[in-house]
Amino acid sequence: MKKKIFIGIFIVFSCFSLFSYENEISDSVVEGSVVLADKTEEINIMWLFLCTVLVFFMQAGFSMLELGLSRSKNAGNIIMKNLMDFCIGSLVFFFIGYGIMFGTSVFGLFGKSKFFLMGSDPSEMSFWMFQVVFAATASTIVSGGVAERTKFVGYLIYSVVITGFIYPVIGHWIWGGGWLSRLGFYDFAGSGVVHLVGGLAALAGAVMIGPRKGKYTRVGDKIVVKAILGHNLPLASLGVFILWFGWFGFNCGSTLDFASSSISRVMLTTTLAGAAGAIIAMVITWVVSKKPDPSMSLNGALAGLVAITAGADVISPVMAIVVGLIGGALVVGSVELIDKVLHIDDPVGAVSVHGVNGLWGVVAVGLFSSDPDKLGLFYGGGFATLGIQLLGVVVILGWTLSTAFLLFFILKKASCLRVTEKEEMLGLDISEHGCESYSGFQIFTNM
Amino acid sequence: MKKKIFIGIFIVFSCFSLFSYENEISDSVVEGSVVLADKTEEINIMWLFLCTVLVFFMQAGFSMLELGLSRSKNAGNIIMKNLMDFCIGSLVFFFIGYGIMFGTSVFGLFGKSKFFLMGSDPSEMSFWMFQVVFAATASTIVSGGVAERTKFVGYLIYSVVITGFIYPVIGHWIWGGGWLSRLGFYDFAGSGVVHLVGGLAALAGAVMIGPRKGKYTRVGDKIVVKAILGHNLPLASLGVFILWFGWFGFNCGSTLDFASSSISRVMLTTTLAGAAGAIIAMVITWVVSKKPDPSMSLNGALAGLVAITAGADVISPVMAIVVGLIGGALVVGSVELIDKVLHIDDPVGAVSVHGVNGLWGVVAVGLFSSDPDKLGLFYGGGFATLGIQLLGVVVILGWTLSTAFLLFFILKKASCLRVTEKEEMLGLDISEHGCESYSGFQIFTNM
Amino acid sequence: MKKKIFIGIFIVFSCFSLFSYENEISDSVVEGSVVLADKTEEINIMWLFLCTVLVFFMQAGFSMLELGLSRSKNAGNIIMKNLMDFCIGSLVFFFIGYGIMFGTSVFGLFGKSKFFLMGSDPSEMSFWMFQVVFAATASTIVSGGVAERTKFVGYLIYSVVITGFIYPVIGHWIWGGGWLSRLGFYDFAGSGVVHLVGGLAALAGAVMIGPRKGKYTRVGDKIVVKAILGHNLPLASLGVFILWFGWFGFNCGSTLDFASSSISRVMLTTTLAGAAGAIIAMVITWVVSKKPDPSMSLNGALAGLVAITAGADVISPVMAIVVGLIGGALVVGSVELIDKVLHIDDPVGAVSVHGVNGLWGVVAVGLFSSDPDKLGLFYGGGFATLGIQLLGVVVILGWTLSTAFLLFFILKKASCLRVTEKEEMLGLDISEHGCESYSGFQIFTNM
Amino acid sequence: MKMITAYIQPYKLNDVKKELFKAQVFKMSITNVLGCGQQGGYTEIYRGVDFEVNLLKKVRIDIAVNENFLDTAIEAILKGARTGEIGDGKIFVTNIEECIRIRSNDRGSEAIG
Amino acid sequence: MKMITAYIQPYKLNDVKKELFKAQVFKMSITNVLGCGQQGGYTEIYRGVDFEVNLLKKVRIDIAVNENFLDTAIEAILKGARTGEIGDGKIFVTNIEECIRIRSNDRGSEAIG
Amino acid sequence: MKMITAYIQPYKLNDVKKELFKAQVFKMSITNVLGCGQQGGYTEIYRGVDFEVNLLKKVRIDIAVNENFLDTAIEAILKGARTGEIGDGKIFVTNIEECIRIRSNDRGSEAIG
Ligand SMILES: Nc1ncnc2c1ncn2[C@@H]1O[C@H](COP(=O)(O)OP(=O)(O)O)[C@@H](O)[C@H]1O
Ligand SMILES: Nc1ncnc2c1ncn2[C@@H]1O[C@H](COP(=O)(O)OP(=O)(O)O)[C@@H](O)[C@H]1O
Ligand SMILES: Nc1ncnc2c1ncn2[C@@H]1O[C@H](COP(=O)(O)OP(=O)(O)O)[C@@H](O)[C@H]1O
Repeated sequence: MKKKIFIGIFIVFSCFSLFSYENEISDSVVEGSVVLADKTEEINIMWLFLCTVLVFFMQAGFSMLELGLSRSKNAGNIIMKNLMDFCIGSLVFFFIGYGIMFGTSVFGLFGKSKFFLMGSDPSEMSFWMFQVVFAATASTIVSGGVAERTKFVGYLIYSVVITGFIYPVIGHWIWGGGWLSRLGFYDFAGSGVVHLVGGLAALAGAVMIGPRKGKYTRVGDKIVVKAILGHNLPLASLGVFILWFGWFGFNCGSTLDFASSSISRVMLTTTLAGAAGAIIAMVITWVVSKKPDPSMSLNGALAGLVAITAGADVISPVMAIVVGLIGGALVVGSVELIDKVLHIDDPVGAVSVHGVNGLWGVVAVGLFSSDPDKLGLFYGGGFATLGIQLLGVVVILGWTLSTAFLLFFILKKASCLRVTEKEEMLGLDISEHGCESYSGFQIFTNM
Repeated sequence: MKKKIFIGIFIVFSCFSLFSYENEISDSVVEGSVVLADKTEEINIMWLFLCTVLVFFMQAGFSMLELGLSRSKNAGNIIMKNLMDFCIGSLVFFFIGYGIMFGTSVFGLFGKSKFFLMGSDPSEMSFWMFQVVFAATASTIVSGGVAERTKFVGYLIYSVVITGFIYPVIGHWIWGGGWLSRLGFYDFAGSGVVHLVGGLAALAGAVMIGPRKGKYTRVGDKIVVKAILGHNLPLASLGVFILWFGWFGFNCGSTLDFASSSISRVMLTTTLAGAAGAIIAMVITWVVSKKPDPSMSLNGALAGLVAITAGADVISPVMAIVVGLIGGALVVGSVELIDKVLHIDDPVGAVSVHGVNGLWGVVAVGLFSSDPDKLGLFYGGGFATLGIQLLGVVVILGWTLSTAFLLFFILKKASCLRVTEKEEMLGLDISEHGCESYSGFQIFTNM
Repeated sequence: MKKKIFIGIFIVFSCFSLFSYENEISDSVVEGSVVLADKTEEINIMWLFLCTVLVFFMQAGFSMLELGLSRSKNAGNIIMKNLMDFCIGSLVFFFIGYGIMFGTSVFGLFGKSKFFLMGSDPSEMSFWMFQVVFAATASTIVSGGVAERTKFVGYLIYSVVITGFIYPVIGHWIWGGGWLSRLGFYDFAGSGVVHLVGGLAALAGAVMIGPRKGKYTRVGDKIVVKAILGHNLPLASLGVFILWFGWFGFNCGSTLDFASSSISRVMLTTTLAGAAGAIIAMVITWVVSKKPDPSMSLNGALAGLVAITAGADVISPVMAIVVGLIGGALVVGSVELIDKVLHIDDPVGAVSVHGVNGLWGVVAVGLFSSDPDKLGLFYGGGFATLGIQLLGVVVILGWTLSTAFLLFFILKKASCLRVTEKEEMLGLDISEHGCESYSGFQIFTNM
Repeated sequence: MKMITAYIQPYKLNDVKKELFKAQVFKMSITNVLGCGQQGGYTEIYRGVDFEVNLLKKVRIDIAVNENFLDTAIEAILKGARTGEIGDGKIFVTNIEECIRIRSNDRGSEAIG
Repeated sequence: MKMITAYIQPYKLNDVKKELFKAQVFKMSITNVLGCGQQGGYTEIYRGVDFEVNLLKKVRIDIAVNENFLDTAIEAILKGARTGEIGDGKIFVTNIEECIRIRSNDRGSEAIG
Repeated sequence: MKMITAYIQPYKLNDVKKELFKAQVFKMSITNVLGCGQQGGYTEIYRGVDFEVNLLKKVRIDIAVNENFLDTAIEAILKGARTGEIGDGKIFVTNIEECIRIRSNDRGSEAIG
């Protein structure tokens, strides 16, 4: 019996040990995976860091593009606008913008916490960084549309308002857990939130400020449209390359997760859409005006990139080419429409590139999405996805146009919007900043 | 007996539970390591993402370099070529190039699957992205060699053929599992596959198109060589910095594996070789022409970078300096040879930088490799490694020169290759693209 | 009994198997965590790779900034200086600099091993890469301060000495385990080690070389200060964007560890300080000279970035704004002081941006650090941290000024320092390098 | 034959050209120059230091005309260039002794137009 | 002493210089100008909008010569610059009343060369 | 009324302007030109190939003056521009037949200053 008892105890003990061991094992496994989880967060911060710096660099891209497509006498002003909308924008976004966009939601309308990034952990801080460069992108898009005639102080005020209010509110609705996102509206990396908002604000600005002197002249009862050439195509092209480079961060980073299986796909669709946009813009200008136009081809590339941004992770590579092709065609058409028919003076094509194609990008999700959760029209999803995407477009249009027009209207009333004719002729560099951008160079300025 | 049976059952049970538990454990461990493996793949995609965007940015570098070293009247054309060879190239590589290069091999000669990236998983997509920027690099190298006189349409056709056929086939042989790689030919990051191919195609192009008007003039029975100065050295230097920046992605990314122990070494050898190349080019021009020449020093840096590319992971840091020094010397010598003796007009030195040094880089592996599997001549490997490297050079020369000459010959016959003398004098910006690149600037163009 | 024995054996066996299994399990777990640890190192190399390439790219930023803020006739010389200080610097740092800085310490004064990176593993190589781009940064800062009048050969000698001796020694004291670091001196990413050293060397250089011809002219007994305008503001602004882009690598990479919890915070403080610096510089010039000055605002951004660099990980975001604001104000004030009162000619403001703000950044740690280990004055740390920081400043001042003045003094005696008046008037491009940087452009050079 | 050399404000060039075309004067050569005149220049501040810009951008127009076109051309320039403000510029008239069309070797007044 | 002022096609400058050197004329001053002439310009399209380029790049050469060199110099210019196509340019000759070499204060016809 | 056209070394412009101001000559027009003269140019090497720079940067100053100012202005230019080295430049004087101030339509010698 003793033996039996012994055996019994032994067995029980061994089972216990087995049991306790099981705990130990699973503990250590848990520990193992805890270690893993830890690294995951750090790696993710690294991922966001990488994408953030790429998107940050887009500021340089926008700056070079706008510089290149406008006249030399305003180059210093363009530099200041592009530098300052980031600098001011990032402080404003730190103080209030981020809180409105990502704070605890009040009825899905706006956020009400996280101002000054109070109580943020590293992950949140890296998320803020990623968001602030997006906000700055939305803001800087406008710069090109109102270039060469806007009072500097007016531009600064504008940039406070867009990064502190206009952008964060719509951003909250779509990305911050607000009502639109709850309805299922999908905007992966910001064709709508960033580009359409920026493009519409540029439209409002361009309309309220009016065209540059000499752009449209009435001859008899016909309005003659004059081309005002950009002064530095090499810089403009550099800008586009920088933007494309940054766009990889913009789109791929929007997964917010280095472990997302979409990253490769997003790179691929982004590349193909941009390429297709540039090619088609070149082809159209080639056919229409007999010569392939560099500045329009550059815009075409950007158009393709903007267009794929909303659906970069849910549109197939081949369809991304289609989206890009349409985007490139849209930019050529709408630049002509806006300039020759509507007589709105948009020096760099910001409205066409970001506005028109931002809109197209949002709609394209509704047409081409192959994601089972939100199938597009052409993938058998009927009008469900498309409908909500269109609703989103309407909402963005309504919100942005109303607030932006109001803003620019007030600025106009306050005489903060436009420089005098004389200052415009002299160039904003001298009149607004007392500087010369190309000291020594002999530059012929007869406009 | 009941007890015994009970005990027996208990033991069996406990053993079973032990067993099943073992399975569970090992499962969870396997699971654990599955999770681990998963992350590895994701991290690797991130690594390729990082290197891909760096290499992508090299497009801007090539563009700025070529712009800077050519005349202002052709700047817009250069922009278009550099934009379009990437855009068209990436579509072509998506449609067919990648399939030929990395599809299932047919007798080690070319691939026959993966067209349109059919059935690719995320890893393959990110691999495609990394490959497409390489293909675009090979393609864009030619642009500089044929600058300032090539018809735009001819250049576009060329870029379709190189990214769709010439490059993928040789790429298949060396990197796609084709016959050359099976023989043991080694080209780590593409001194041969990318640079030598690009440089040779540039040579074929430059020869077939002929020199720019005014470059070589016959005076009596002597040919007088005239220097045609580049118009924007600052942009050229920016281009070189961008290229070097991207080169880190080019070379380090070629490990294809973030966990490769070679990455640090590759960074180191890349840096040292580039530095050595620039220094020696400066020294030589200083000694020979009494003044250190900036544009040649810039080329020297690139020469060093090209030269180390094939063996960046198998050549020791000190030997990397030697390889860079020889590369820098080669570029100075071959620029003079090609220009003054052979009278081939290569505006940016593409043949010397990429061709001559691509060749040198491939050979350098055979001389300096300290990798036990392929010891170089100076490391006791005898002629084994060197022989196969030389064979590779011959193969690349044969393939690329024959296909590229044929291509440019056909283009010439089809009158798609060269603009008219008048167009050339007027500048390609106006004649081919109807644009002005530096509107307003007073530029003196007497050539 | 047989059964009992059998059972006993069975139990023992099962226990053994359990035991052995335990070992197996824990082995595989250990293995698992070994795999994990491995990956950590690889990921860290990837992290350093990322930050290294960003910092490398700052070379382009410095180059563009200096180019933009000086005259066109010296552009080629500036390109050469910026290219060569990296190329020569990296070889020198490979040969001796790194060894002095990070080799085995001799009494905490200098290192004495690791020359030629003897016996380095991948981690060390990646660390070297990260360090060499820092060394190159310190070196290149001087270029701007002595621009437009320095003999090229003198500059080359200077750059050998700073990367091979001046920088590594002070670097050893602070970052290489030398005596200052042992006292607790803190300089996170190099406001002191890199920027203050560079700025002070620039000061020594500018003083020893003397002002550019025409900068200060004596009229009666008054010295009239003339502004010499930079020739390319767009490139200068591009330079600043590139620098800022690289600065993220500079500061965040200084954690040296991707898993550091500081990375996000460092990004945040870096951004806010830079933004604040730019804004305040703009505001001050706006108030003082009635117009917001672009070149000064660009300097302001850099000033903010330099100022936060020493304490980016220990200063709170809100205090980072304060540090940036003071930095921006300091740069405006000190540029005027140095130019108008001290009559030291520093074409790009290198002394103010890097010297003055480097100093301020080091001191700011003593004031604003909220790190429990080194609380700043305003955080209840009393004078402990501040004191040691001030000591560090004194040491850096003493070391750098004495060695740099000596160096430039010797260069002057050896007639290697300054070009002749005629060469200066002609421009260094033609006189030193026999090149034209903007061939064809009509440039008006009357100074 | 006379050479009319006018220095005008750059931004008036288009207006002047328009007026000249109206007056049937189609040929001219244009140079950009820096002018120092009554307008006096202005002072700006670069990096905290004043710099005086006393060379202002001007455009120089050279028009060779036959005597009978001289007044019309001058009138056209005056009409196009005048704003009434300081800095409007000057017109100088000098004598041309010979004029040759390179293409055809035409000489004298028939070569001018 | 006469001043020869020639407006030529930019790409003909080298040829003209060569001819002038052959004719022993070594001194000249060159300016780049924008010309409006019979050539008429061309229309290009920038971002979908026509823009008329009616100011074409030309090069202006000023050569001061003594009377005895006048014809040789003009011949040389004609030889170097003529293509026979519209846009070849014009040559104008005016009188110079005084010429001074700054370096030596030489005056008159000996200062010219 | 006379037109003084001086070609000088670019870096002498400030000195010349200073001397002219001292001599009460405040109005002038400045063009940058490329000059070919006794100075001869220099040879540089670009990417291993010689290139001859025989067009040197010069500055052209045009000053319209009344006869009584002619000598003072010339003296001032000589004083400001002379270094005694080859390349100092030349001064040419031509006759002006008419001068008109665009702003006010003043004509003749009162319009000049
Ligand atoms: N005497 C002169 N000689 C040469 N150029 C002159 C002379 N007077 C005026 N100019 C040119 O005409 C321009 C306008 O002259 P300014 O005196 O400012 O005009 P206004 O007389 O209408 O005020 C000057 O900038 C200069 O280029
Ligand atoms: N009457 C003129 N006054 C001033 N410049 C002229 C005149 N006629 C011609 N030119 C200059 O000569 C250039 C060539 O003139 P153009 O009429 O095109 O040549 P062609 O007579 O050979 O066709 C013009 O672009 C212009 O610069
Ligand atoms: N005969 C001339 N015709 C036109 N320009 C001339 C003439 N002679 C000299 N110049 C101008 O004057 C500049 C200086 O002439 P140069 O002969 O070098 O001076 P110097 O006689 O003092 O040596 C030349 O570069 C050119 O621009």
